Amino acid sequence: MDQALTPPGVAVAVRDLRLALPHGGDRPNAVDGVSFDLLAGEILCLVGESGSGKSMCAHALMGLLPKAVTVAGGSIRLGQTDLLAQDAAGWRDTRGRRIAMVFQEPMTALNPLMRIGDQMAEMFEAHGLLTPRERRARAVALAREVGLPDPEGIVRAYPHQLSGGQRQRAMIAMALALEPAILVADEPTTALDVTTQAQILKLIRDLQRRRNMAVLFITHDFGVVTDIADRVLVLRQGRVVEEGPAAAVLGAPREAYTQALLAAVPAMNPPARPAPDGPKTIEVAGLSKTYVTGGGWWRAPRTVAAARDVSFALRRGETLGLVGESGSGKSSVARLVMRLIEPDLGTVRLGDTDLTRLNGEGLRQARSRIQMVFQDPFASLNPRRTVGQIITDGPVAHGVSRFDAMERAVRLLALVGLDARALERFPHEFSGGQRQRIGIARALALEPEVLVADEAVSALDVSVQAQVLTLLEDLKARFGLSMLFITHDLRVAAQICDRIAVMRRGEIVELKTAAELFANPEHPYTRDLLAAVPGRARDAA
Amino acid sequence: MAGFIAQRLAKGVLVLAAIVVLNFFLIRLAPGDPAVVMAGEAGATDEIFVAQLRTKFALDQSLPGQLAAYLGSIATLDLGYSVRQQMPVATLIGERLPATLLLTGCAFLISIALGVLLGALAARRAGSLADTAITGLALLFYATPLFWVSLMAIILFSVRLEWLPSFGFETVGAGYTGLARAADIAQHLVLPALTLGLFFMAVYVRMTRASMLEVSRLDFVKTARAKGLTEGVIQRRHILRNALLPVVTLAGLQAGTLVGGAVLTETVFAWPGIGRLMYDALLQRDYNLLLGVFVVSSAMVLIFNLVTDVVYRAVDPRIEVAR
Amino acid sequence: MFKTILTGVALTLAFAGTAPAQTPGGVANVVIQPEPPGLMLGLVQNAPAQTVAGNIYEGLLRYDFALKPLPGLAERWSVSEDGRTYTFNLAANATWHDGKPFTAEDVIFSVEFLRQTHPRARGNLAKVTGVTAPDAHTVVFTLSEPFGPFLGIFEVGSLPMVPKHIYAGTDYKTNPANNTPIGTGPYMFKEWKKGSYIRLVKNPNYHVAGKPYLDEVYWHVIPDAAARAVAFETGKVDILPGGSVENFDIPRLSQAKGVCSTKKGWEYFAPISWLWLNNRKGPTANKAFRQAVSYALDRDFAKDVIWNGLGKPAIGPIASSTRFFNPKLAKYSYDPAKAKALLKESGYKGETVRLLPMPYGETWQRWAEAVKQNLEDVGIKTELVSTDVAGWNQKTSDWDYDLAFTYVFQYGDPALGVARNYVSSQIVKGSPFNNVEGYANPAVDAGFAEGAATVDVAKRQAAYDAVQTTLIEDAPLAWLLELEFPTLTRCKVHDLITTSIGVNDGFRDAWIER
Amino acid sequence: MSRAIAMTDSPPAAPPAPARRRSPLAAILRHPGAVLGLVILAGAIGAALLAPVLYPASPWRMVQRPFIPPFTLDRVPLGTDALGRDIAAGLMHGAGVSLLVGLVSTLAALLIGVPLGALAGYLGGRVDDALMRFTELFQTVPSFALAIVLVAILQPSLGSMILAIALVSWPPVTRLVRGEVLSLRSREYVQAAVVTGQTTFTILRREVLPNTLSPIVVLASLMVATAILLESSLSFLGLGDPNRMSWGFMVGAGRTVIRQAWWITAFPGLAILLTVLALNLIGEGLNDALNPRLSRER
Repeated sequence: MDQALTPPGVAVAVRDLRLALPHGGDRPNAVDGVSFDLLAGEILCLVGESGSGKSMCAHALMGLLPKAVTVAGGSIRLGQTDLLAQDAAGWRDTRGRRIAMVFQEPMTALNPLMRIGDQMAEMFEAHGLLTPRERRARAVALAREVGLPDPEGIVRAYPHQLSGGQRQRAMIAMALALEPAILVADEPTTALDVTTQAQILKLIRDLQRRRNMAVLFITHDFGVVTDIADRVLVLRQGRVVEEGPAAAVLGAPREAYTQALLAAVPAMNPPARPAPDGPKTIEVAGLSKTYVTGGGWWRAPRTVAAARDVSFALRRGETLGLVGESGSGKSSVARLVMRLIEPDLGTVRLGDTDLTRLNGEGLRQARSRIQMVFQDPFASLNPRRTVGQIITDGPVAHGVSRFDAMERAVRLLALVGLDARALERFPHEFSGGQRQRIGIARALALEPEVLVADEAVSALDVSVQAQVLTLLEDLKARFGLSMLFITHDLRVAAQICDRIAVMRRGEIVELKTAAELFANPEHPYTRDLLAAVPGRARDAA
Repeated sequence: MAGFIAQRLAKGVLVLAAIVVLNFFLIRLAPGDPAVVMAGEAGATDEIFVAQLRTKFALDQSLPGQLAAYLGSIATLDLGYSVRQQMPVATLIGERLPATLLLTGCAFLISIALGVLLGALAARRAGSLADTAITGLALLFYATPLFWVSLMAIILFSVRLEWLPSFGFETVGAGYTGLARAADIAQHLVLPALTLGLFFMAVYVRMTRASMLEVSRLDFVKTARAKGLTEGVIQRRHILRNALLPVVTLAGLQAGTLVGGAVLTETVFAWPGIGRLMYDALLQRDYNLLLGVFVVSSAMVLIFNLVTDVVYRAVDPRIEVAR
Repeated sequence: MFKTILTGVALTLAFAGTAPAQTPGGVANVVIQPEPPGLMLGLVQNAPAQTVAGNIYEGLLRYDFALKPLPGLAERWSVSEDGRTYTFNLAANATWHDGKPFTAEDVIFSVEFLRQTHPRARGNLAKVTGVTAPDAHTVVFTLSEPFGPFLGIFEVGSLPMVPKHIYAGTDYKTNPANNTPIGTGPYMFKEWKKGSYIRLVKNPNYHVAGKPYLDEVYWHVIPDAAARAVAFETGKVDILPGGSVENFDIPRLSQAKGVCSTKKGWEYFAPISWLWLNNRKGPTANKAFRQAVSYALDRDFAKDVIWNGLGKPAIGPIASSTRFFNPKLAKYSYDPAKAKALLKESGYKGETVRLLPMPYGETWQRWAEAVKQNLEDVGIKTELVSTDVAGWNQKTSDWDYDLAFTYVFQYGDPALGVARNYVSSQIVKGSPFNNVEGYANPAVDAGFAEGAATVDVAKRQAAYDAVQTTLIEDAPLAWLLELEFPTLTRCKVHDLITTSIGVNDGFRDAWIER
Repeated sequence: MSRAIAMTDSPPAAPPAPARRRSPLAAILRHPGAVLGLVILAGAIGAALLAPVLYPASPWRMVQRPFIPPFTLDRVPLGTDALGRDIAAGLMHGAGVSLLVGLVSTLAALLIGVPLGALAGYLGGRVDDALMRFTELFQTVPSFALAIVLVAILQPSLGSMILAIALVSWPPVTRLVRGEVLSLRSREYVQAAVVTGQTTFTILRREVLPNTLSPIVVLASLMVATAILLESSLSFLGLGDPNRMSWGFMVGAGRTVIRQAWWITAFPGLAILLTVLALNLIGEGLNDALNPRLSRER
């Protein structure tokens, strides 16, 4: 990347910013003495894991801190003004006109009851600019500028009628409306699919160039940083760890923490793996499921194919990755395999048992052979049961005595790296990574042959993610498990899968070994996916 | 939308039919029958008289036969005949329905308008003295027995202060017409509509407040703030509008309670509505009339539910997709 | 004999003739409670219907406070020597509200009509074998045997005249005219807003010259007792017929400025309250137990506290205000000790008895609570069984009770209103007004028969004295109070209560001072 | 944000972070309104328990002359009613009856509503459809009117009143439970219980219902309040149990003399008001404590 940074004026100067958390938090300050300059015409990335305070910094710039968080010191200077010292009217004037912001969740950041155009027009209205007629015209122009299709039509649409990427474009259009000098983007692509993410990143880059804006870009993803940052600021626990030009920080990090973080990012090149040659443990054939929604006496129903003629087999000791974007049907396939939802067609054979034929008690008994690790470490553990109960409920339901089950639970906890004292505790007392370990212990307690991991590491920070992946790999080898690994993250898939199936709209479009898929993608969709993975520049380096 | 309404109406008819059958048997479980009541009132009876009355009320026919006959007439939108009152049930209800609609309608508007207004105020100043005062006041109105408030209001405003009439729908025999009559009715309406409305207001205050607090945490409110909108616009346009959705749902569910609650108010204020008609019909075992009132008031609830659903759909553009 | 309460500065209504002269015109606002089911008196006989429609319809006779006949539609009447032929000369100028003349044919038709629809008239007319019309304005009733109280059955509620030209040849019950009643009375039906009010207007062609005085009468339907009192206090209504407000409100209302009250106008009905005691089964089948109940009742407390001093303790089957009452008979006083002794004698073993209150408002409810305490004080375990009007009627007429409150009208003569509650021929299921207690005593049956079939007053008195003595000893039921229902009016309303049925035909003579 | 903070993983063997979840009781006690509510309710319960001790005689006994105003005679501190019964004795004995009606009818409503809602929500499909139609039926008929009819049919007594109140107040429970179960059913820990082979009954009992408990508890506290109000309304219409002294009965009985003797209705009316108020305050406190998402901003 050509770093022709002429040192122009500083757009925003943050000095010694300290943001205090309410009492009882895990630390007194969310942000503790952070200072940086955001220069006009550059994209500065704030990088860090969750809890690093990066998002707080962004919100502080907009004066949108949560009520519980208070400014304990420091200054944010924008031109002549210290933003932190201004009153409510001053903030209103600053927001939107001088600094604009794009949020993480495009699905919830727009008012569901207002038309897109009206929400854009509000930007002008808030600052008393233009006539209502002109505002509408500008809204259309903005929609066109951010590349929304059919701008005239889309300004009359409601948010729910737009896709996630379109909504984020609308958000960006809104932020650009008053041509602010500074754009704060808080994880703007995190909730998007990888191909959409690539487009939005490109849009932000283009707009920033065209308008010569200063962009403060918040992200946890080093891939994204690689693709977009001019300069990087690494945060940890509310403090700046390292700061510098993107190339320098990513290429030759000075601090151990930065090095560790970068090392934890999975690489795009799959390691060499021996081809599994065990017997087939699970065989899926012609699995189909169609969802029918809506439809009344006078309206045609809408149908969505969650799975279309999906077939694959899994050998003992093998990990098969199911990758795809949201809505591709990968999670539905996982649930179909688990019989959490009923297939319309097709069979799932577990050894010599046809799972799809079983019902009632027979199904309940067979369930112990195939277990699942869920995505959300917070939603997958019953908050009202102790860890011990959570792990032993399964074995007890299958006739193991509570005592034996407990003994097994202690062993499993040790195996996943937790203390036996955890048995008496409740889930809320654990961190996300620890909870995911408990979830794994629960699945293993039934001594299954097959483990289905549904986005099992997606909600975790990159360092924790690396640990859990290693653990899964270990356990698989130790117990000779087969694993069906569902993920949207191709980097993760590359690291853990023997073979990978790419899904789109309920279909498997390509299925081959990981090494071959990355080296030699055949299907155009697979190629698009691979091309869109952020940070490939760094992998290549 | 038309399809949706037609579908709902069809479903409503089924619900009504079920209500008719259920209540038909229910009220016949009560001791006594209309003949017995009328005989008792006459001050003297003999077997001939009671037998005549039984024939008159068609009580000498079999129960399924009576039900079939009733359902048959209902199907042709005929609510039957009140032998006791010597009038078609539809006429009797038709005379009373406007009064009830006026009362419950006004009470509903008062409750929801005040409730939303106060709830929004309380939410905006959550935790403040104003919030405590509003929620406390609402709770007080909710906790005080409706009839007790009504009696107290009559004593204060009608007897002591002589500001408002204490009973009835209008000044009988005054011969008002046009605007003068409307003003007269409005005067009579104030106390019953207020006491009933304030009782139900509490529910909306609570709901609006909770809903607004919930919505104000949502992301799009932050977006609105990031635009530099004033707090007033954010509250009205972004928070309140979204917060009203559950309030609309609740309003639909409250309809049945509101119509029921009118029985007490109508009794205390001598308001000639169908709530009282129902109570009198019950005491007199005037089966056709009682069933008729149930059918009509249930139909009112169904229609009201439908209206709230239509309103909901009109307010929330997402419904069309999500069904 | 007839006391009139003087309240405020007002003169009694009965002697209002000495007050300023009658001024025609004005509107009367009256409370009616509950709303009557209909106003066609021939078909509907409940109390509020009689109160309103008694001013629309007329009977042949009216009765003064001493129950002496007064001219109604009949101007003159005579009885044959043998007491079996009664001749009535009708008012020649009487017309129906639709303008058709009222004739003897209407009387004959009315008798036929009421025999089909009016159970009390059916009983009263049992001995009538023929009704003839020698000319258009003369009617002759022929009886199979003498009937002492015959001249007392022509009151408007008991034998209302109905128009032949409207009902002849039609199905009476479904005749559309039932909703727009047509009588000969001083007021014509004008409008009925169900649940709100009934409006009567002056009959300009009324057969008594110069009457009525008022232009309109509004009957207001106000379901809540407290609201009725408020309506009177705030001047929305001027007349509270007896029984339309709770007793607790009467002292306050009648002491208000410009309010007059009278207890008159109930002599014909002479309501008397008692407890039905089920003579068939349970502890109440035992005479000693029944006497114990009577001794346990504190009637003075009921009168003073529950009825606010209105009424007087009833000591026997015949009310003190009606004919053939004998004040010298023994009476039950409040004597818990005696009650306990009798209870012991009866062999009562503490069974719970069910007491059915009268579902006619709070006064009756309070009374039931007080009686329950009276009974429990002497050791009778009592449970109140709450029910509504329909349930009460059903339970009493099906004899499904142990003790039950009631009150019954006497209709001026033991033969009309008393005998039905004690003679064994009246033990028939299905009516709450006959011999509900199931008492059967041939001597009593004979005594009542003799009293009815005799014309000579002294002989009748003797027969009824014997009956009363027996009944008081046997205590088939427990008499409570002779009830009084004062009528409250503004004092500017004059001459409202001029007959023994009070408001029921009172608006014929009433006028309002202006 | 709080969720994100907790997600930083600490090394495996590190002691777990201290429990930050406050116990619900402690949370309620931080709510001044709820504390007030608890105090009032405790008073009402205390009155109910002490009634047989302080006023061993029946509250129906006529102990003095009628219409003694309050605070004039020491023996009847709150005066007497129209029959000379002690208002204070009535209040104390009435507390038990009113609370009993509120409590038992609410329990009965829960007994109907929770299973129906749980089945409808968990099983879905036709069962759900049928159950919800049935619920709709009860929500369409005006509830108070239905209660009146039910009491009239069964004839007024404590039992019939409780039954009638329960029968008209279960539908909201069903709707609530169904909604909760519906959202819990797709929760991952419930699916985890399914895949570990637990039975439907066990899952409902262990995983689903306990997590619907807090909204149910909140709703129930409000239902008790509503039931007490309903009881008083029915009594007002003369549909109360004439053998039980309840507050509603006292108000209903006193209303005809309200102009002469305000205290006869005022004291029981106040008792109803306070108790209903207390239950609502407790309900709000519970809601804040068990459902912190909606709690007041501090």
